[in-house]
Amino acid sequence: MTPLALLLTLSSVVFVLGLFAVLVRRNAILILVGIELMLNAGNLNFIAFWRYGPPDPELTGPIFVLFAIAIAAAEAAVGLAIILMVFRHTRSTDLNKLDSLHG
Amino acid sequence: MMLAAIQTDESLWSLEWLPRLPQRLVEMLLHKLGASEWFVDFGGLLAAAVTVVAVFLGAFALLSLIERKTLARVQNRIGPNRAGWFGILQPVADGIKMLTKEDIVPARAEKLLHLLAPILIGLPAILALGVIPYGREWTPVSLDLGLLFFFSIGALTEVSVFMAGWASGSKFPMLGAMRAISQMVSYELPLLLSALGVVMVTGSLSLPEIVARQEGYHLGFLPAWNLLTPWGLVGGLVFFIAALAESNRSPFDLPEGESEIVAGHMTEYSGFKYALFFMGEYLGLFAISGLGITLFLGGWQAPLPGLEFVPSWIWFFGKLALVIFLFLWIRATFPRLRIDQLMRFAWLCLIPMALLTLPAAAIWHFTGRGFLSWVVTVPLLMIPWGILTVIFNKRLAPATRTYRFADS
Amino acid sequence: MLLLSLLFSPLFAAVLLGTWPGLTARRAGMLAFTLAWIPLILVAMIGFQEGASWSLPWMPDAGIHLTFLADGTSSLFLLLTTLVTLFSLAVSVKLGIGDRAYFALILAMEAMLFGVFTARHFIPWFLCWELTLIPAYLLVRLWGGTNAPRAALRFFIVTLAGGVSMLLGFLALQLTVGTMDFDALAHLAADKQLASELAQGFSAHFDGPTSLLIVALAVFLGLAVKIPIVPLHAWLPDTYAEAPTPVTILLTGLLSKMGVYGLLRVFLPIFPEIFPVLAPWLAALAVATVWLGAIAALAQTDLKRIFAYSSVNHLGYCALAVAAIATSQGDRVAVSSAISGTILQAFNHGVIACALFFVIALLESRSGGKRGLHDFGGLRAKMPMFCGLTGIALFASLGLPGLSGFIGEFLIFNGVFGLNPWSAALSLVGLLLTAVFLLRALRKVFTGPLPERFAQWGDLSLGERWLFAPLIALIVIPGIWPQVLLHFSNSDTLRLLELLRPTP
Amino acid sequence: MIALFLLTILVLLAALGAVWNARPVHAALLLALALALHAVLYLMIGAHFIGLVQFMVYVGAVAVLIVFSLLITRPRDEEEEIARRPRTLGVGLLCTLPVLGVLLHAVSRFADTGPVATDAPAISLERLGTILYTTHAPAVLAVAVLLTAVMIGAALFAREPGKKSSVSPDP
Amino acid sequence: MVEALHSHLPALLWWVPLLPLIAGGVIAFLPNRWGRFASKLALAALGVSCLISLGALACSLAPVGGKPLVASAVPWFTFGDSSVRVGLLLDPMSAGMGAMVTFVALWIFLFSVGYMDKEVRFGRFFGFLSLFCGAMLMVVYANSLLLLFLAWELVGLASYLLIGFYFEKPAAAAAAQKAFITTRVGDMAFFLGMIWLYRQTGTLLFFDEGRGLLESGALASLAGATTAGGLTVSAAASLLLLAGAMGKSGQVPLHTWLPDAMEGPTPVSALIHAATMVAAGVFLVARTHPLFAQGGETGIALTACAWIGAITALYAALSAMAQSDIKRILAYSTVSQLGFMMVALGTGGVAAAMFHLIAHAFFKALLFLSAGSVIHGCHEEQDIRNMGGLRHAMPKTFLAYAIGMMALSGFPFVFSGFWSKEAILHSAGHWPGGKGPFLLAATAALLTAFYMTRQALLVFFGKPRVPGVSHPHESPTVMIVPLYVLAAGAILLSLIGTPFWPWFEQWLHGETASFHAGALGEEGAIGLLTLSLVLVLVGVGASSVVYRNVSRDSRAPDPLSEKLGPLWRFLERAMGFDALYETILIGPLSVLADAVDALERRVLVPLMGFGESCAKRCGRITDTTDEAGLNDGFDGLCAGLQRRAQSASDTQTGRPQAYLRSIGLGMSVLFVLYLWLRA
Repeated sequence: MTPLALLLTLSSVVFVLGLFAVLVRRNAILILVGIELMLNAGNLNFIAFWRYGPPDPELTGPIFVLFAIAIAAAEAAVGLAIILMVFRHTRSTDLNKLDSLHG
Repeated sequence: MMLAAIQTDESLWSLEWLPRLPQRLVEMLLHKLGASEWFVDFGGLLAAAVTVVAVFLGAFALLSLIERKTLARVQNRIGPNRAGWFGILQPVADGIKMLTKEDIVPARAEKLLHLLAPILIGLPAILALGVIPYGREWTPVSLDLGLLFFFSIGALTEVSVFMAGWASGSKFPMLGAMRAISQMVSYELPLLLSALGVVMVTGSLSLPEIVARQEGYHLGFLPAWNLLTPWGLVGGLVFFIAALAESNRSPFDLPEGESEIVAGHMTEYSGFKYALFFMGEYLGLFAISGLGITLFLGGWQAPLPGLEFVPSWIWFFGKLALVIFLFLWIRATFPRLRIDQLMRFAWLCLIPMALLTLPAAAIWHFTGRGFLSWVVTVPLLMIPWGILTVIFNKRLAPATRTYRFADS
Repeated sequence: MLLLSLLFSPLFAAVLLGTWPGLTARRAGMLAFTLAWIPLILVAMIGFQEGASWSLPWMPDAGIHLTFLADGTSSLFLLLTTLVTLFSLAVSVKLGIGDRAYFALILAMEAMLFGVFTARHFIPWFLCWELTLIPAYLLVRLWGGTNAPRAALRFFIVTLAGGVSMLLGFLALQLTVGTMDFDALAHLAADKQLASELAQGFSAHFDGPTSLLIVALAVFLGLAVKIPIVPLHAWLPDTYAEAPTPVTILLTGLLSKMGVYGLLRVFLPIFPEIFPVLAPWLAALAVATVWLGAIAALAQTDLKRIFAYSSVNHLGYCALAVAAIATSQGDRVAVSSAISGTILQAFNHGVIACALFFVIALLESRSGGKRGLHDFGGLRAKMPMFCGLTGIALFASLGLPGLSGFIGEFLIFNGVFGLNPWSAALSLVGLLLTAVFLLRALRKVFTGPLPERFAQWGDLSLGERWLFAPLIALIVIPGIWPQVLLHFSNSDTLRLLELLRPTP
Repeated sequence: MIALFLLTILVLLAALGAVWNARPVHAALLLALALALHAVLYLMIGAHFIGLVQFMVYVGAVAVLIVFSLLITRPRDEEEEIARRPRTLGVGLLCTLPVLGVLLHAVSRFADTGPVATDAPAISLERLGTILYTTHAPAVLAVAVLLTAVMIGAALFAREPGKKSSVSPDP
Repeated sequence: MVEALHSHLPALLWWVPLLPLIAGGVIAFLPNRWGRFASKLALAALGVSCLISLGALACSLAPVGGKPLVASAVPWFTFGDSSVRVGLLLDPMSAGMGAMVTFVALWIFLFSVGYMDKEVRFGRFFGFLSLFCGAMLMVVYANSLLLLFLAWELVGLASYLLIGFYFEKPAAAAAAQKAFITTRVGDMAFFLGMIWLYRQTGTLLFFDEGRGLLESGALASLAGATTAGGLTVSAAASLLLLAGAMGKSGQVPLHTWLPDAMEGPTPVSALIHAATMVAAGVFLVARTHPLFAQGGETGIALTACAWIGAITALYAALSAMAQSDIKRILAYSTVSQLGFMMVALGTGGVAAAMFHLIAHAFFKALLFLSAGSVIHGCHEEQDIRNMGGLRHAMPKTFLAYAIGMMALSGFPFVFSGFWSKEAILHSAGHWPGGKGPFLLAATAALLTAFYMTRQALLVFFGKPRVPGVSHPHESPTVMIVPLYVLAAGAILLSLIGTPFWPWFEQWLHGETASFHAGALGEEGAIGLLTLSLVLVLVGVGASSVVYRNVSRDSRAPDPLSEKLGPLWRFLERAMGFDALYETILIGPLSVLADAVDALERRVLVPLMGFGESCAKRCGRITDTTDEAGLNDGFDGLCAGLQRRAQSASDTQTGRPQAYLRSIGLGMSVLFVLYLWLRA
């Protein structure tokens, strides 16, 4: 069980947990939690491969992670702003209530 | 290997090594005991940590007394003088009072979080203290990402404040926590930006490196501290004000403003946990002012050329005392700011000035740090600062208060 | 080309009326009135041009062409149509009845009537015949009195039933003889081939004469309903009474003339062989119509129903004359006098009926809708001019010599006498009864003490006089100088004589 | 290697807690813990800078933001109870397990090929800075623009419609 | 001057009838304010036509020998290829008649100017009068039966308008209508006769260079043809024409309208119901006498004429005795005199009839006008029982009335009435068809004298019975002058009609006037003269005996009524003819009318409604089948489809998580597939 395999399994499990959270949770904010987890799982992969994968002088992995972190932060901010606006409008963050776009 | 390091230091007399003494002793001891290499390092680090905590706990106790004494003196009254000679034992009395008080936990509070919150308040402050270079010889943990470490640890305080506010269950702590968090978040930005200027000039994130860069003297008597450069002055002021807000002190002590929301997020705490909160706050104060000193006041550098002989950490602690006194002084004189004035001041005045220091520092650096650079950077900073003050004098002047009585 | 424009000018006017944006009732009326002058001018041109024809291939392979021909008598009837429509429009505008749809319908009906009076082929004739029904039905129903819907519906169904039977008759002709063109049929009938061909067609069921009789009866039924002849006239009084007065003017003035025209120009030339058999029955029915019309009128108290029955009475004479034409043995004078008598009587009755119903319209408009015989009295004191003009119209309807009514009657009776003196005598008594109920009406309305509620009634206004003047002229002039009308009908009477070539 | 193993266990537990916990605030805090542990993992592996940045950004900002929004919307706990009903659980698992199967299959086929436990190449700051600002300069600028846009956008979204954030103390 | 006139005569003759007609037409349009002008216009028009007719009379005086002086024919209208021509005829009869009509009408116009001056519709009255005169002249001068019929009806119309002049009074309006209807009954017969003649002979002109109706050719053909009833056409046609005459001249069955016609103003009664219109019937028979005579002396036509005349004469005389209204007495006397004329025509004496007609015109007009001035004087009082002793109050009127009364009742020798009546009795006496008419005529003559004396006594002699009547005043001169002119006419006419110098008779027959000194010598002439003298004297004596003490007050019953009792009331109601007509004619007619109307409403309309109802029923049937079968089936189909579609669309719940789950599933399936395929 090489550390790389360990890390990769960890990241897959975390990713799946995040996906599970997104699919199951009713509260929009907790869905964001799921998303954050999935993103972190992604970053973990990068770092794992950078660390245990073929040596990479250009540090593309870490740089990519940096960018991912920045964008994740931006995404969280915008997501929450939207959720708050929706909350102000419908007084609830329960995702099932926001189903007006239906067939 | 560590003893060798001690012996290389030529002047035992310079007491440079004094702060490192416990660490070295423990290492020697473990070494003697034949502990494995890393265990020895571990032990040494542990010792260093213990020394730092001890030093600053003492300072904390002292500071609580001094603060009350100075506030009293400013307000032309004596202050605590009952406990011991000139009130010197007042901290001990407070401590005993805190310990003996019954520790009440509200029924609706989250038991676990309620306990965890005070601990997490103190933790980041102590970790932060571990990184600051106190003397030429001694920085408990010297990291090449020291500054980054300091700020990321600082981020933990907001989570802990939230925990404290939310865990106590009732509305007032929650409101207090929300105010504190919004204040800290909005003041963290200018804090980082002003520090960035220094990082850009010194080219490294490690704190001892920054202090080292501030060695030497201009024109014979002016120490090469960052504060004495145009951008440094502005950056320093911004850092100093942001530091005040970051540690919830004086003009910015809105969260636990006694007259409004009782004790902010600490209302539901009593006894030892309450003391922990105070300790966390003061240690935070020490940490942030220590950082300020290392960044702008040249850390342990002597102010004048002739004074190198004095052990470096004395200079550090002197400057620290000076800064703390400044804090106390401000606390005694400035009235409390309202939340919207506070937020507005941060976003519309500090952040722009902080952003300005970056180009100014760049220009200053690339124009050879000489007289020419002064001539260019000073107007670059002064003009916007003038404009902002003009705008703010109009804006910030509090509008005449119109009293609305209930029956109208 | 002239005839084409004549046929379509009212239709175009109706469409224009329908689509003209933002047209109030009154302005619609004025517009309709001005537009109605165009057909009058066209008819005058046709009249002087002596005959205009126009045909349109409708189903060339089936040999059906929509042929229209305006000759002497038809131009007379066209003139009558334009005048009566113009007059009816003027009265509607004067009384403020109807809106843009009302005027459009009247103009549409006028166009259809032109079609009926000029069609020389069964298809266009029948089309226009049925299409006049629709506007008439709508006009009576929508703008009529209280139980107008029921009366209009009955009018519609009865006339339609007649139309259907006529259609069947002509279809039988089409199947056996192969054509529905009036002139062609007339020529066939003239040289006696019609009966034989019909016999071949229906050889399976009936022999020659009976098949001809059946076909003739079918066609006659359609026309009889329109004239109307006694048993089929029950729809007339209700419809005329319920319809608004200007529409009644149209109905009496024009629609009833369609029946007479049909008999004269369609039925007679096509079925000369069978007609002698049919004529006595027709004569008997005609006399019955005359008598019933007169007597029933006596029992009425509503002015409109009185004049409705008088129309039945007058048209009974026409029917009588037509019956006379067929059977007067070889007497050219009697036949020609009967023919011209019918045409004249039809034309004159159209004009007189117009005047009479205009009188009722005026009485109605002044008394706010009342038209009972007992509602009025002693009006002559307040309205001498109105009384004088009504008197002229009534006496013309009475058949007073010197006015247009007499000439038609003189010619008709001259022709009828040949048929058999007794029917002439009886119908003369009918004439006497007409005189009785008309004078009764005149006396009840105009003489006697003046009730105070009419105290403030003024005589005819200028507008009403200008409306009455042309009518009175059309009543007096033909009375004094009948040649004005006969000039048109003579040429056609001669042609009909050749066709009939009364059996030697 | 053992520390690594321990840390993965901790991270899994924290993530599981964040996903499955019925009380939203606890979930958020557990998320913060999970992210912190991630940061520690990065530090252990040797990516100090990224670890610290991760710690500062996620724990300092995102976690606080999430907690803050939870504070504002104060969702009732029982909604999450419903979410944890077996039926939704079954559905959720049904959808995610195959994905997990696929990922693990991919990992298993690939993992054993790579080199084992080489020492950690140090990330020197200068190296990172030069790469960042030379080859990836446009990307950095783009992210800068993105972040400012997000900041302004979020401020606009969160602003009460119609009310200007006036300084005057009127209510 | 006569030759000059002679050449223009045919054209000029047209103006005689047309002028009054035109005047009438113009006046109709004039507003009432122009009353005075209208009367002057009417008078002028009539004056001119009177001059022309006198001129025509002068021309016709020269004997032409049976052939009409002028017989013009103008084409009127053509129907088919045959045309109808009308024209005017001038022969002694029409000339005489025309002159009389215009002369008498002129003076009556003058009289009515005074009589009607208070009337508000003064102009209108003269319009109708001139319309009447024009029509009457057309009848007199007509050469075509059709034109005559046309004028005949116009005369009827004019009488209708004039009788109904005071239209406020319902009685006047009813009388006008009754007059028109009854005359129209006669007119219908006339019309039928005309048509028959026209069909038989093909022409309507009287004299048309040999082809005319009254010329031998046509007459022969008429006499030749026989109708179904065995009658010759000429007899049948003449009977019909006689019926027309009876209607217009008020003979027995159709006479009821004449007494009621008194509702009109007095000048109207004078002109129309004394002199002219009623005479038109007699004139018609006289004009078409050759047609009547086709059947020989005792032909059916002439016998009928005689007998009807005699019966009417007697009946009217009897009724006149019991009347109390001054004008109704004169009306019945007119009817009886017309009866006399019919008797004359029937018994062959056209000349006697014409002479009596002209004479009667003069003295009857005189009587009516004097009665008018009496009424005028007594402020519209018409009942003779309320009058009395007026001879002192109105001497001039009394004198004129006395002349008229004596002429009418046939005082000997001086008055034309005596000679004309004697001539009639003479011709009746010599009538081969039997003595019946002669006897009836004689008694009628007797009664005439009786009731005229009665009237004179009651009106003029004795003391005024009703004291309260405001003192009667004499009429103005404009009314008195015409009276005297007519009186002079009544007297002078006797000159031309005596047997000694029968100028009139010869003139009529176109012979030259010659003096018959030996007229008295003819058989029975003397006996006849004495008989008529005796009749007159007996009548006058009896009447003066019965009404000797005239001074009793008006409420007392009439002396004669005491003697006759119920007979008197029977006579007073003119033998109940009105009640008779009411029961046998008008009653059943209205019953029949209601029956027919009921038939119509109850039977025919529902019958026609039958078609309508069955149309509605089958409409309802098709509607239900259509609704149930087609529509519901189709709707069901659509609803099913819609339900399925709805369920399909439900999957799109709008919840993002649901979508994500499906994506997840889809992705995993794809991966598995991909892997399975790669392996």
